[in-house]
Amino acid sequence: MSVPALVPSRTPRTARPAVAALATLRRIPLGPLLAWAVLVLLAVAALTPGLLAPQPPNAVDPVNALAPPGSEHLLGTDQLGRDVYSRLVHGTRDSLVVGLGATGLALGAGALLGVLAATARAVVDEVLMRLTDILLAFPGLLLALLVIALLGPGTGHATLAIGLSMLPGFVRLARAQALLVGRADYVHHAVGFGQPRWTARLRHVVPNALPPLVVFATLSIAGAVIAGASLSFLGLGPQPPDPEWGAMLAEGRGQFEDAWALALGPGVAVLLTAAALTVVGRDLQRRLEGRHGHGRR
Amino acid sequence: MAVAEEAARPAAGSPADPSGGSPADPSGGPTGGPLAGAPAESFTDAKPEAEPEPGPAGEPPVLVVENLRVGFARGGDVVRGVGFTLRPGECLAVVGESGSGKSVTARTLLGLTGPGAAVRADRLELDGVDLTGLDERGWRGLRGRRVGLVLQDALVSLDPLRRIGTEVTEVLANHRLVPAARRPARAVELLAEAGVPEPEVRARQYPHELSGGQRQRALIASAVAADPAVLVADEPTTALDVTVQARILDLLAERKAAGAALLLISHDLSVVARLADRIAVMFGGAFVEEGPAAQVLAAPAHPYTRELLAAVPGRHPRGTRLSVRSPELPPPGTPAPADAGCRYAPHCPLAEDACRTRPPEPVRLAGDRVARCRRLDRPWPAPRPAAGPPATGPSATDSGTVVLTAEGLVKSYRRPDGSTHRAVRGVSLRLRAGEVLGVLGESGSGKSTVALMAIGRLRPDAGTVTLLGEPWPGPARGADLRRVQLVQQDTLSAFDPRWTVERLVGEALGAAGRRAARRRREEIAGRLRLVGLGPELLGRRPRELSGGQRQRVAIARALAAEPEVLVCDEPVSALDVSVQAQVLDLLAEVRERTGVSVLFISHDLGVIRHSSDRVLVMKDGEVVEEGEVEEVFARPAHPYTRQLLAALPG
Amino acid sequence: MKGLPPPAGGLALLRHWVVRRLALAVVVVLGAASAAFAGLWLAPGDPVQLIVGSHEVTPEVAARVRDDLGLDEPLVVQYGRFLGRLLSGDLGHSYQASRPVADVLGDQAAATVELALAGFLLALLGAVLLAVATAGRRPWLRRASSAVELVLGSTPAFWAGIVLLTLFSFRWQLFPAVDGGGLDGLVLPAVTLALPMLGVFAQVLRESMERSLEEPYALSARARGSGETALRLRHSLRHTLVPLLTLSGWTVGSLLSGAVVVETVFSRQGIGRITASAISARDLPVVTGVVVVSAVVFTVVNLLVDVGYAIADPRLKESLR
Amino acid sequence: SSGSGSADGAGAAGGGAPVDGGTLRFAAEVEPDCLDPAVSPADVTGVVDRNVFDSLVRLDSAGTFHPWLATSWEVSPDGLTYTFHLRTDVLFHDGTKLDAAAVKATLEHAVDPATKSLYAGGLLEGFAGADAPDPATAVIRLTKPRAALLQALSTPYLGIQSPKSLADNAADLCRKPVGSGPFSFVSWEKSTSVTLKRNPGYAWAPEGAAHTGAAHLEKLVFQIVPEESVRQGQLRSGQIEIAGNAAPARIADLKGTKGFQVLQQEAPGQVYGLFLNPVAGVLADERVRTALARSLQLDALVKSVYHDTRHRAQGPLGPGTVFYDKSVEGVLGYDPAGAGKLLDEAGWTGRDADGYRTKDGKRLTVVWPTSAYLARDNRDLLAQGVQADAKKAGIELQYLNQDPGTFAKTAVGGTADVLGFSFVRPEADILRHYFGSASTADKGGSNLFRISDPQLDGWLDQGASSSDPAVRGRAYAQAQKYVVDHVLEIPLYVPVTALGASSRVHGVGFDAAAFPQFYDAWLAAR
Ligand SMILES: Nc1ncnc2c1ncn2[C@@H]1O[C@H](COP(=O)(O)OP(=O)(O)OP(=O)(O)O)[C@@H](O)[C@H]1O
Ligand SMILES: Nc1ncnc2c1ncn2[C@@H]1O[C@H](COP(=O)(O)OP(=O)(O)OP(=O)(O)O)[C@@H](O)[C@H]1O
Ligand SMILES: [Mg+2]
Ligand SMILES: [Mg+2]
Repeated sequence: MSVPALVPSRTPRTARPAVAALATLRRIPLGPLLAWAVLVLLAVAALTPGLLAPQPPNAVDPVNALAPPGSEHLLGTDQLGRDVYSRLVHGTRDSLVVGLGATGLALGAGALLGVLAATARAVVDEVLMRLTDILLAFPGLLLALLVIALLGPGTGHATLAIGLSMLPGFVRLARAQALLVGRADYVHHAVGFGQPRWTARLRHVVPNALPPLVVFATLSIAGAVIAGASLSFLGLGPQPPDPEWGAMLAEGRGQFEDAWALALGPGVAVLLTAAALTVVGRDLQRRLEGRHGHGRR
Repeated sequence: MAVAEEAARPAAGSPADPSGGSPADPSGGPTGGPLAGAPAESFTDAKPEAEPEPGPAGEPPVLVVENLRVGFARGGDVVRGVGFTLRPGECLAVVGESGSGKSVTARTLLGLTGPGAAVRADRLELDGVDLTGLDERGWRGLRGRRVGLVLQDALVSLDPLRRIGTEVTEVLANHRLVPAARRPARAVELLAEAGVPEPEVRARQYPHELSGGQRQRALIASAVAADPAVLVADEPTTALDVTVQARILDLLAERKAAGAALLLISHDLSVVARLADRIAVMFGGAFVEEGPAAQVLAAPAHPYTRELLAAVPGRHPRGTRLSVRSPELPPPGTPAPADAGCRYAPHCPLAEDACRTRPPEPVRLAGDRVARCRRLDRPWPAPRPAAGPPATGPSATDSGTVVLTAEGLVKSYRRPDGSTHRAVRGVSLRLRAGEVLGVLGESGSGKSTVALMAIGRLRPDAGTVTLLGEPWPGPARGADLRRVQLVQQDTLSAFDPRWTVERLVGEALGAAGRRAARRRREEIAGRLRLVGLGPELLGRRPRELSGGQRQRVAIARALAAEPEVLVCDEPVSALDVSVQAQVLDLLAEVRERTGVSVLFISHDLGVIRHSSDRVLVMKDGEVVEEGEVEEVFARPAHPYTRQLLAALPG
Repeated sequence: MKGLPPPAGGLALLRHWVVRRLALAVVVVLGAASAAFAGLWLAPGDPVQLIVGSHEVTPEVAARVRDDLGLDEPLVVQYGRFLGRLLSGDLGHSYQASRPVADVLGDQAAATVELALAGFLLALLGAVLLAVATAGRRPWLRRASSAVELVLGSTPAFWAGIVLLTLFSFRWQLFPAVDGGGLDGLVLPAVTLALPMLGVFAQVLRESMERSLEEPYALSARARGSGETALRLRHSLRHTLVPLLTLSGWTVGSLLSGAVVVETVFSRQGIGRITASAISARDLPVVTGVVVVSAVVFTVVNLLVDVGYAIADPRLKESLR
Repeated sequence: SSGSGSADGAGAAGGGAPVDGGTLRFAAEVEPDCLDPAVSPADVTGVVDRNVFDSLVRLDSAGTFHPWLATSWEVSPDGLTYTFHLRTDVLFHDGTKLDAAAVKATLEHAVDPATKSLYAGGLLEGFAGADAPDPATAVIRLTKPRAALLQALSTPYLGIQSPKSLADNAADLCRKPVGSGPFSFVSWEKSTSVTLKRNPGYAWAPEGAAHTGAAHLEKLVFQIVPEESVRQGQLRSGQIEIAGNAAPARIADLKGTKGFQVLQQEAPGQVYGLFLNPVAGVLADERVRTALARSLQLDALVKSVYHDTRHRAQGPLGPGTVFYDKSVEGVLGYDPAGAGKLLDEAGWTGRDADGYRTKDGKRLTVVWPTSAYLARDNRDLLAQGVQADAKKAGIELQYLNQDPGTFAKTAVGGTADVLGFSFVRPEADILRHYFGSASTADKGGSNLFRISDPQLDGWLDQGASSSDPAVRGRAYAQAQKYVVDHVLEIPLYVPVTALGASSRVHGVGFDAAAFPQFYDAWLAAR
């Protein structure tokens, strides 16, 4: 998805760009607008967290532990007196790497393998699907351990491990979807125009099989972030004291009474990300398919 | 209906009467809005004194509609002042072009216009009961019981996941007319009444296990199960081959004879000729002409009616244009620029300036007919010959080189139970350079299978296909496949729904070459011009095109691959006659310009007769007859061909 | 798909197909078990070390443990033995619990199956209700419901569990926090397990239900006087079965990982917790036991799903290839 | 020792007369892996099994031994032979009579390699054999003198088991403990609960118990509830009477809430501390070790992390341990300036872009591997605080989470710079386990850095073998002092057993190891 390209190109170059920009804005409904705003904020937080949260995320201040939200600390402090808001902002990058990376990996590889299984010969299909079954039966924790054993610890490897454990679901869904789409006449036509079969699949089947997969993916992001937290205990993923939403979630789980912001903050961040991606995803889909309204005729 | 009562009066209606719409009748006058002061928006308005009184049959009308207007949230009204009455045992046929509002009108009669629809009517009465203020509960009580609807998309109007029997008796369950235990038996009876063979078996089958014609009958059975007073049949025969079509029409005739009032909707005049007592011709949301069936068919008054009749292929010699519209005119379905003028004016060869600025008023004609046109007196232009003499006449093909040859093609499909079904059993054909070879045959006779083998998508089990003497598809496959292209019936599924027209056509041009983007764009625009489409369509997606436009894009795309052979599988059967006419004209033109050879598959005799040089008749996977098209039509040799020709309506 | 002949002899075909799939299932099970063997062998850490933990153990004890477990033999021998035992249906002895794995899993399986089934059915029921209530209805209703589903789908299970416990057990005392063996102890865990699934199911259900509501047969049903809810229940619901079945196949996988959290929060016994601790302790027999059992379960479930397709949609009979 | 609530044996004050009957539900954080005390090393096993098994002797938290199943005992002058005179009126739950053979069988079971004991066998270090000269006399022979033997025998891990059960039940001991304690085993629902019921014929309570005869409680149920917030919720909603492992933040809450109390006791033994690698790596330089210790603001840190419910540890042993020596107090105080100077001296004078000290371009990095199962009791949070303080001093402290397997490898391999451990045991001999040169990992000890210091070994061996408390006290004092002086360990905090309880609960005491005791417990009427 070439997400960022859409917005700027929609702004016509006129003598009064501000007016034009406003007009463009007005054409985008409120929901997607807010969602885009959230995504932009997330991007800023991931790239230059210092801009949004000047306070250092790891500065321990035991005297001010578990301070309530207020002007000094927007969302209060944790048990070590670290600023929760700042930790949330600074944790964005690692969290997104794990959450989006793993989901993206599962989505991308799942779509390709699923489409391959659906369109290739029966033998290939059978082999791929049985391998998927094996992967499905393989506990995620063990998978993570294997990844550590083979590749060593690290955030990237955690992403890989989570992505792999999410993969089977996506492969199955993609295959089912591609079985439907792959029979479409336009794929045959593309081959008839002299395209190699795999190009035709890549160009036609994959994008058309994608929409339900994307819905599924947005619903999986939160799970990936949470899974990331459970792996950081194994040495995969970000290590303390570096902030990461999943780890913060785990830290804050018993703290509802003492510091609600500490307990809720990371969860809300995950949710906001997933929600924003869902809304933007639907919006993009509508635009790309040239549908307007609610997609109902 | 109001007009029907005219029969009892002197046909002295003054077409010029400007007070035709005077609010003499307080209940029937225009309800305001921009049209309030305009003359005669509907037929009934023209005759405010018209009351539902006993007609010639002596029976009161079951359905009265006056000045019905329907609009959707986006865009203006799509039904703009329709009015009629329907008596028991009477059949009113509504014909008209695609998108003129026929189906919307039909659905409105059951309160199923859809969400976001605004329905207004001066009168909408069933059995004297006003329906305008009815709530959803009230409507539900009527649906199926008082008014039955046979939907337009018959093949997909039965729930594919429910058994036929359950679907047929659903209306009985909904209205608790027959206890559950009795319903299965009733379903069988109903199916039998509808002429479905082996009703006991069918009742337990799923829709996909029935042929198209059987499904259509089952759907009719479900619509008449509760014996409604009014039966609305929306395009009940489209996409059915002639023999099946005839049987369906017979079935409807039976219902009519049994006393049901029938509203028959079609875009095909010849289909309704058998059944209709009266015909209403719809264009742009209004009835532009209405009158007794025989008279309308024999002497069409309104230019659009005349166009419709002219567009029926098979009525005209080959080599003539069917369509009077020039490709430059806006395609059908395009909303008229303003409400002010006649909707047909932009397409009308007779239009004058006044047509575009002032709405036409109803003109009463002899023989209980009304037409809405100010140019009724003008003669209709004679059918134009195709531009230039046909490059390849029947005689020319005799000597032409053979482009595509099929020898003894056999193809079997595996059935789910493991047995094999021989879909094609030894078909041979020769397609000569520049010729159009028609393939005729009933549904399931293997036409499409032959087409797929011809384009190299399907490998025959036995037999060979050669292209210009070489085995086809060649060992190289790949780019080689471009040499034979397919235009299929269902263009919507032939196009990737996410792609724009530009990309779609560009795909056929080939990805190689890396031409500069702008030059490529120009080339694509040029390809579209070839099929009479403007560059403004380049950015549209398939769903944003009308059926006719889509079919043109499909042809443009197929031609962009510069094939030697074009295989057209039912290219026009989903289109309404006027659009179909344009596409057939286009194909003829393209053949002249490019000299491409065409394998033309259709179940429509008229279409084949009009467009083909030679014809092949298929039945059960075999060629039963072959010859020059006129020869075959004039002197059919095989009994099946004879049966086909006999079933031809009109 | 065109005029399909009546499915005479379809049963024979089905049987043939099922037999073939079951044969492949054996391959899957062996493959999964071997992968688990390799995984545990490659994973860092000495099982003996992990079993004895950080406690005082004399080297003799360690050697004894190692010998008992057959860990001092060459890998090939170990693998060969492992496969041999597996093929004869013996899952071995747990290192940790020093009991037969079959017993260990047998003890736990019932609880997990009970939980998973209850959770799955609840999710299904909730999703159906939600979809019927919102599909194709007012836009604000659909939007609200899809927001709720997103929240449900993205809420960490332990949060959901603790919130449910706090409200229904601690505050209102409607259900016990810890399963006392009765049905009431199953309610909260099952709901916790169900909520995220419900989010996903409801989205998928509504989407396919809305698609089916736009189909001509829906209009046709309305024209026969069917009410809106009846229409959704009688017609649209069946059309959601195919996507739902696809999802169910996937769900089984996520049920196990979801079960770990739920079983922990609600102090339930079950495969989830056993697996987690067995992996940490490199308890190879238990891990492979779990893998074998889940491979069998997944294969059977996927088999059922594929058969289910044909039942849910008679047009898909041909997909049983 | 300190703590609110009750200590050692005595019932909570003001509870009125004990009431018999009722079920006490105790929510434990972890589940016993095996209920055979000879096998399992887990604390929770000890807590549960204490009720099922009686020991030969009882140790109170003051370090005094009292008669229990043994009415009296003698130690031979060479310290190699212990003779116990047993009660003759004791019946196991299966009806078997207690005799010397039972003692012998129990001890032999513990050291039998087939048992694969993970703890009890180790407690019997130097065990040469047991004899039963007559049914009422049991003799234990040792290969070398061991002062800690009585303490070992007082633990539930060496509780006396029914010989019949040991013989008949061999395969099922884990799931069917049979002892002679005040409660007998009823059932164990895996992952859910262990249920015990009152032993009505119990008449051999240890000396010092608040009452004699059968226990007050009718039933004792240990529920396994891993989630702290769930335990608290259960407690507050009356679904349980006692919540184990109350989180620090909850302790203050409960104290202030009517209807609830906190029962807590500081644990003796090795406190939670950072063991520094004095053998290899950057911490081999004592100046760096000292600098690290002095740069930590432990008072503030422990206070905030534990909400003022834990004491900062001053030396390797908790203050409640017998032979704890006060001289360690204040040795490792916060002194950032001093720390800086030491690091300068040690050559870590450079600073890199992140503010860490460097020497020859190399950053001063200290690696502290850990694993999830060690992260209980807010220890990972504490680690992050330590990390932050170290950073202020220019030391990069890497706190690395590892999976258990990797961690076991690093820890045993001795490649880490820092490791964090604690070990509850009411016996100073625990020091030998961590610092004795004979306690390296390959010999089953926890001296993972392979510290080999003759001086230290001398004191530790003396403490272990002498039966003279004065000698032992002196030896352990020197050892403790040595550990802090040379910063072999940075003591962090003293672990506490903290139970949240309903105020209906009375009479729950703690034994010497700070394990809760339920024999005297009773529930007031609602
Ligand atoms: N639900 C709807 N919302 C908006 N516009 C609609 C809706 N239904 C129909 N229309 C529009 O109303 C017009 C009339 O449609 P209708 O289906 O009645 O045409 P028709 O005469 O039946 O054509 P055809 O012969 O193709 O069936 C079309 O322009 C169509 O796009
Ligand atoms: N992929 C397939 N698998 C199994 N049977 C098939 C397949 N395609 C076609 N058939 C069967 O082969 C026969 C011929 O089909 P074909 O599509 O060629 O008919 P047709 O003449 O094009 O019919 P129509 O006019 O309905 O398009 C039919 O009985 C059809 O059911
Ligand atoms: Mg229509
Ligand atoms: Mg066909």
